[in-house]
Amino acid sequence: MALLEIRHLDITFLDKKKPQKIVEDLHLTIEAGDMIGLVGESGSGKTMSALAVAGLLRQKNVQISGEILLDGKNLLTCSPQELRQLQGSEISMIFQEPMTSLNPTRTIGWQVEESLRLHTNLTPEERKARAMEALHDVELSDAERIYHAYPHALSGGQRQRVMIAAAMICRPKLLLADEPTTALDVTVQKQMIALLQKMNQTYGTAVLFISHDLALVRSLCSKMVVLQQGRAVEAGDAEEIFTSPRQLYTKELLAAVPKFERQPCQRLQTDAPTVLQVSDLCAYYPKESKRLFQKKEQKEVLHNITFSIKKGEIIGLVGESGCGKSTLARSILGLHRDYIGEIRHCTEHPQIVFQDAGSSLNPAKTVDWILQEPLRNCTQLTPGQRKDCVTEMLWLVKLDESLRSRYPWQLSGGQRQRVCIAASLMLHPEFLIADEPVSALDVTVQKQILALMQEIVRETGVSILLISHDLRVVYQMCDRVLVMKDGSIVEAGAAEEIYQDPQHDYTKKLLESAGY
Amino acid sequence: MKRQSTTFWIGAVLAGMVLLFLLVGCFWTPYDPEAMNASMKLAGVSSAHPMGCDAFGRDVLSRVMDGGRSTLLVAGGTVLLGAGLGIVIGAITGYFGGLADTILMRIVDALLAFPSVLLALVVVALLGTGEMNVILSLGIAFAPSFARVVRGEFLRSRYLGYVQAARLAGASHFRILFVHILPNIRSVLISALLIGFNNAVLSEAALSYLGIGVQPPQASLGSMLADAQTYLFTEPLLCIFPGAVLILLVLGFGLMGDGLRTGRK
Amino acid sequence: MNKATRKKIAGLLVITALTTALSGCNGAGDKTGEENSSQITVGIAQDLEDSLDPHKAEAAATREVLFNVFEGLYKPDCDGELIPAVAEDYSCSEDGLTYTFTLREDVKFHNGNTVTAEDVISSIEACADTSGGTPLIPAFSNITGILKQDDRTVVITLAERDADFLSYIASVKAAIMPAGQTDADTNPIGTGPYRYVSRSVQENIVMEKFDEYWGEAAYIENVTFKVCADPDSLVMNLNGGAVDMMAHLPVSQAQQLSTDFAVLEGTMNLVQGMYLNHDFEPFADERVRQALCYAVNKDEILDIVSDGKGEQLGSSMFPNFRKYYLPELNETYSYDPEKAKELLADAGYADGLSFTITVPSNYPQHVDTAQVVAEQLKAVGVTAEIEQVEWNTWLSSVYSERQYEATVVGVDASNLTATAMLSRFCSDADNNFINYKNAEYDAAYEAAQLEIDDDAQTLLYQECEIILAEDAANVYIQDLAEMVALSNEFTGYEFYPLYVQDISKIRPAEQQ
Amino acid sequence: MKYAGKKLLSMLATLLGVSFLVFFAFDVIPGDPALAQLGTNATPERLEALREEMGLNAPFFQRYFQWIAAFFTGDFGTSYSYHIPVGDMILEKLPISVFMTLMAFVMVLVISIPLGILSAKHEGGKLDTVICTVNQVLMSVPPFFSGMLITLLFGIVLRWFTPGGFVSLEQDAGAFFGYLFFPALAIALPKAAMAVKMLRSSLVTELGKDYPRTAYSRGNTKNQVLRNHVLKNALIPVLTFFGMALTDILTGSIIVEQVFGIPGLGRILLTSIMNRDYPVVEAIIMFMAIIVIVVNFLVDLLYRRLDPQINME
Repeated sequence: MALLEIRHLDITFLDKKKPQKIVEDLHLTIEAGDMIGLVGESGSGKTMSALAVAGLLRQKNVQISGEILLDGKNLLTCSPQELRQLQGSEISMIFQEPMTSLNPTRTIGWQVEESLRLHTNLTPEERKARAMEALHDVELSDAERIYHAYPHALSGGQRQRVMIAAAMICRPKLLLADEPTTALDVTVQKQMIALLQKMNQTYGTAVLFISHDLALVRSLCSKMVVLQQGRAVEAGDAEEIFTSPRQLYTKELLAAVPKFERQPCQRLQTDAPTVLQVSDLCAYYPKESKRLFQKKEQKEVLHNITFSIKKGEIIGLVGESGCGKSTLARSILGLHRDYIGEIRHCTEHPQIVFQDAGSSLNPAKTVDWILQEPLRNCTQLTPGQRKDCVTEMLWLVKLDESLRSRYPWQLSGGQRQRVCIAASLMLHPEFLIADEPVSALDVTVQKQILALMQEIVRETGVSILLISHDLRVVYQMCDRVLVMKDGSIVEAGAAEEIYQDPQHDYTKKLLESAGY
Repeated sequence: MKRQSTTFWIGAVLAGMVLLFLLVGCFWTPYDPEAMNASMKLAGVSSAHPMGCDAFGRDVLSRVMDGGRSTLLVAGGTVLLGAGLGIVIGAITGYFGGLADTILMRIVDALLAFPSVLLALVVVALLGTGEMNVILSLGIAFAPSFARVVRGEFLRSRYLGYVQAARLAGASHFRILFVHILPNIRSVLISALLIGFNNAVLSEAALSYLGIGVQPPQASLGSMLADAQTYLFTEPLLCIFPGAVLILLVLGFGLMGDGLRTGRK
Repeated sequence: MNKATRKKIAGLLVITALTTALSGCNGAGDKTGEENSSQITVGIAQDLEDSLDPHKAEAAATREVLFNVFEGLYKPDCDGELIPAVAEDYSCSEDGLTYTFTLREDVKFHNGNTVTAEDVISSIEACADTSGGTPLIPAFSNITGILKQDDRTVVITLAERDADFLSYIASVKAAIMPAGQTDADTNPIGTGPYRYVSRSVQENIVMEKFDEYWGEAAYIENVTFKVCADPDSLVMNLNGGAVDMMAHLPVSQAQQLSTDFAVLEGTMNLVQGMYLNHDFEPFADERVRQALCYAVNKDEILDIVSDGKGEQLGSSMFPNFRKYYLPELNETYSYDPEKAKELLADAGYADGLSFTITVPSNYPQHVDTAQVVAEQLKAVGVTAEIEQVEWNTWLSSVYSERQYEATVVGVDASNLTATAMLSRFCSDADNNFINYKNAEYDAAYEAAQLEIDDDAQTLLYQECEIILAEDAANVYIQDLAEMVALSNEFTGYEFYPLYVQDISKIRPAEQQ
Repeated sequence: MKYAGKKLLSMLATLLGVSFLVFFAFDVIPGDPALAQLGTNATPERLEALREEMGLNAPFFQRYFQWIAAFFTGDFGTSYSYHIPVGDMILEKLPISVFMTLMAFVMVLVISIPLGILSAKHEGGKLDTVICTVNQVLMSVPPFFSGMLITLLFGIVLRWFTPGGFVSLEQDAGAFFGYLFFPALAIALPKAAMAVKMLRSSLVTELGKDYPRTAYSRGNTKNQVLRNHVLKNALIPVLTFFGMALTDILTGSIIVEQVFGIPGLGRILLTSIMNRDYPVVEAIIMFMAIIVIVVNFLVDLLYRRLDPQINME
């Protein structure tokens, strides 16, 4: 008998007027010890399916039909008590965002032990021993400190390890992993995959691995299921699907995955004017001083950064979280003023496109208002002229005219990022910074946005400093690349050269983790 | 934004009805609200006087209509002034932080401990009595609590993406504070305004006790309630009518605020 | 309370139900039932925010309470007659300049000491001390010598004859206190029927019966004067049983009392009126003042403010001053709005007149009266705006600085002399807060002061009253009705023509 | 510790500021303690003599600095009207205000936390609707109105307590607390209603986050999630409100003291303002300012305790 068998699973959201079918007729079988990938874009129903299996969708407004059998027991019809006995002990789940998925006000130890507290009769001492063991298991050094720490004190990778330790502490038969690596740096991603494999092999835990990243699934899972709008469109051997997809959608999906490919390099005229020159930039953050009248100490977070951008150029800035990418961007934008060195550019209002388009748009204002705002502040245009400018810009970023009266929360993620790009271009800056502009987006949308950016560079001659952790995106887009580590640029040069022949160890490690 | 919850509409209907009632009172009341009639002293409810008469034989309906208007003016003015000051202080302290924050918040602390009665006496001593001066003194007294609420919201907002985006769009700090952030904290503000409104009605009545509120014979809901307290046993209706108008008004606004908040998740 | 009642309450108020469980700790219960009647709680509207030293205490409310603790050589009785107290007798010389007091034998202070001539002398001297300008009792500036003749005899000599001298001696202010006492502010020691026990600010003042009192002993052992500051919750306090007796109740509140209380009626012994500042230009004109008098309908005021209770007045004297009171003056200006309009037109105010009535907000009766007056004046084209001020502002801007146009207050007498009511209207009097200047009046008043013969003096004082009435010095309204609520468990309350509460006469009802 | 030092300094500054404002206020408003004492018996000479005796004729700043110097050496002066040392006077009334405030505050907590949780647990359900509606109504009823109703119901109709029958702590502790229960309730109701509303919305927000889902996935019941996971997080934003409620109750209890005839600090403050008895007013206000500051400080500390992220910054 299979460990988990999903038959005819239908999930319907009974929202307001129209019921919305999220998952339709899903079949899935997981044998003990299997690793299975569930692939699809956002809204494809992959997370919902996992939540249904974990028993987390028992809500009034959700209707679930079909069968989910764990060891022959139907999880959809069993009593809440029975279900709770399985949760955490037989089925565990880890989530995409390790930060928000951990309780910020409880210690790590408390959270790791929770399943033991709920499902076993161990004494506190025994629980702690088990928790320490679990923390060691997920290769966390300094487990004692982490045991007593709070989530915010840990890095993203550490948090996800903690999540895995907590999920595995009762040795469940099935682990549901919902995009566990998406929010992490590439090097950490790789470690996490290895860790899941280890868990699978050591404890025989079956893993249902949910991801939008086909390459990742391929490297981890033996089998995979591709979901499109709630329906399984293709299922079978992972390698086989990856190499010879049968369905059109799978093909599209595969095509959209950024690869280490690029158009033949459009050679820039070397005499193009420089639009941004950063020389010997050192930036500081204040350190909390201990005593009352003590002078504030400072911590140097950027060390002697020097680079320049020429007109019409896209430069990639690569580095892991915490390396100082954002501080660099903020210094250039004038949002962080505590620096020495020189930043020279002739743009009056340097602009940025943020990663999180949702929060960078004022929720209380319409698209039209948001786009007009820079013009209102920095130009003398009449309202009529401003409207025209907005119309023009909407056309440029390929947004429908009808969206201008919408509020940000009424837009999709891709549309929001287009609005952000439009807003940053309203004043026709000579360069703009794009801080992880596509990492929160689905691959197909990602592809569209990247294409749009390239088109905009061609049409307007704007220069872009593209900050990304995704080396493939940078490779596709950029003429030159800067590699940053711990506040310093460790390597800089033309994209081709760096990718073909990395000099610095760190660059090599990055490329290796990214599977180049 | 387009569709509000039913709570909002129930509130809107309630508040609207009371407001309409008070609006009519601005132009027409069944009797002169100050006209006394010894023979009608404490007269009960009748068709001629739907809400009866008070201890001076004055028509309560007319006084509720007239007093509701002055209460609305004073309490409304108080919360607007208090909220206005509070928003400015809270916005500056929350958004800029640093020394301005430290100094202004200490002043707010000081004002919180400073009795509003003394403040009102000072205002009256300097400027004399009258509705405007009641608004002024209560407005100042109410500012600190608004400032605290608003400060927290601005503190939270100052690191949000859209605020940074606004700065890069060339918006001045002033514009960021009041055009970009302010509309986003309205739900918090609305409930603070409502609570403030109710407190203002009370404080006005309390000041009337001391002779520094709305001056008689001008009615206000608060002073009518206070006067009616004497007759609680024999003429309970005297406090029911002004009380009901007050409660309905605040309840109406309260439901509207609630509906606004839940109408959009 | 049984379960059924609890359920009912829950139905009444949802939130109440949530708290019933918590209220189990409540043990206050019904207090009055178990108490013995040898204890009485007397409500006072205002705490004695004052020194408890009777010489220094200025507020009428303080003297009202201290009356039970202190006595002078003489003291007033409920008819306004002066009766011997610490002194058992006195004699006055022919020329009226030498008073010889014979002290009562064995009068004890509350601290157990016997009153000596030295105590009497130091007390009178303290009141007559001129080192701070005016003496504590201004009339005592007249004293030229206080001598101890023997252990039981004290002789006081005056510079000028003063027919009212004994009245001053009999006031609480001239109380006899132990010589050399330094803590009189907080530890009053007197000779009265009650002994001071303790006080708690804004809460109460406790007294107990003084067993060694020289005179008729009080009936009730323990007296608590309890501060009931909020006039609007007074009725609840009375009906709820926290207070057994309360004086100075407004009529409206007295009517709300349950049958557990007897409501005794009297008058407050003050002259309520709309006092006019004669320096305010329109009021310098006699016609304007008369017009105001004609325009005010006292019947209606009494009807509205106090259900017709109280005594209408026409001059600065109230009925309990039987000797001086002239009831006919009340008719000087009967309600006549037409005449008022005519007079106003004559005076040049045909198009109307407007002024502000400043009222102390802590006196609801005056505020109410002001409201009715303002409404009545509308009918004759006079616009009177009301401005309430708190008491100290009134004292400062109206009474001391005389910065006002009109004010509605009650003026009372600090002792049983005509002077107390009439001296303030002399042109140069310190307390002439209405800026009244009338040579005719000054002459009449001075003549009265100099007159030796009692009957002739009374006539002259009455002359003063007539001048005030006819000149329409102020718009005289009424002597307010005084309501005293007394629990049915007690009896024996007596009204005084002065502002005092004599608790020693009150006794439990069953001892009748 | 730097934090404490900073707090102490700003506290001193606040106290100086408040005391100066109060002094200044008394300089502006009409009347003075001498006139207040003499009343209608005041004559210019006597007034002058008394002013001299009270030291009121000294220049403003001299008086202020004398007072402040005395205050910080522990000498609060003597009440102008009562002739009692101010320290004794306040000390005697302190238990009343403190206990009433604490009782009201405890009631706010005891009522609001369970109801807030209950309401959030059944969000959108019938119980939630009932609680929210009652809440909205309670928030709309002015506190002195509810005070009147409570007096009427419990005092006159049910006779559970004697209106105006306040008993001091020394006399009878049981009766003292029994009496204070009702005014405390009148103060607590609207505040508790507000707290329920805030706590509910905070809980609902927290429930919508990711970590409760993690907790469910480990087999927690809804109650366990609410109690062990969400409550602590949801209390953090409500903490400021609780702190403000505490200081509000203390500084704003005058009206309820009036309705229930309680001789607390609020009433003394009011009458002392009316009597221009500024040593008393100053001392009470300084005391309240200290309480406000200390409560804010405690809220801050609690904040740091509850929210481990703050300690990092």
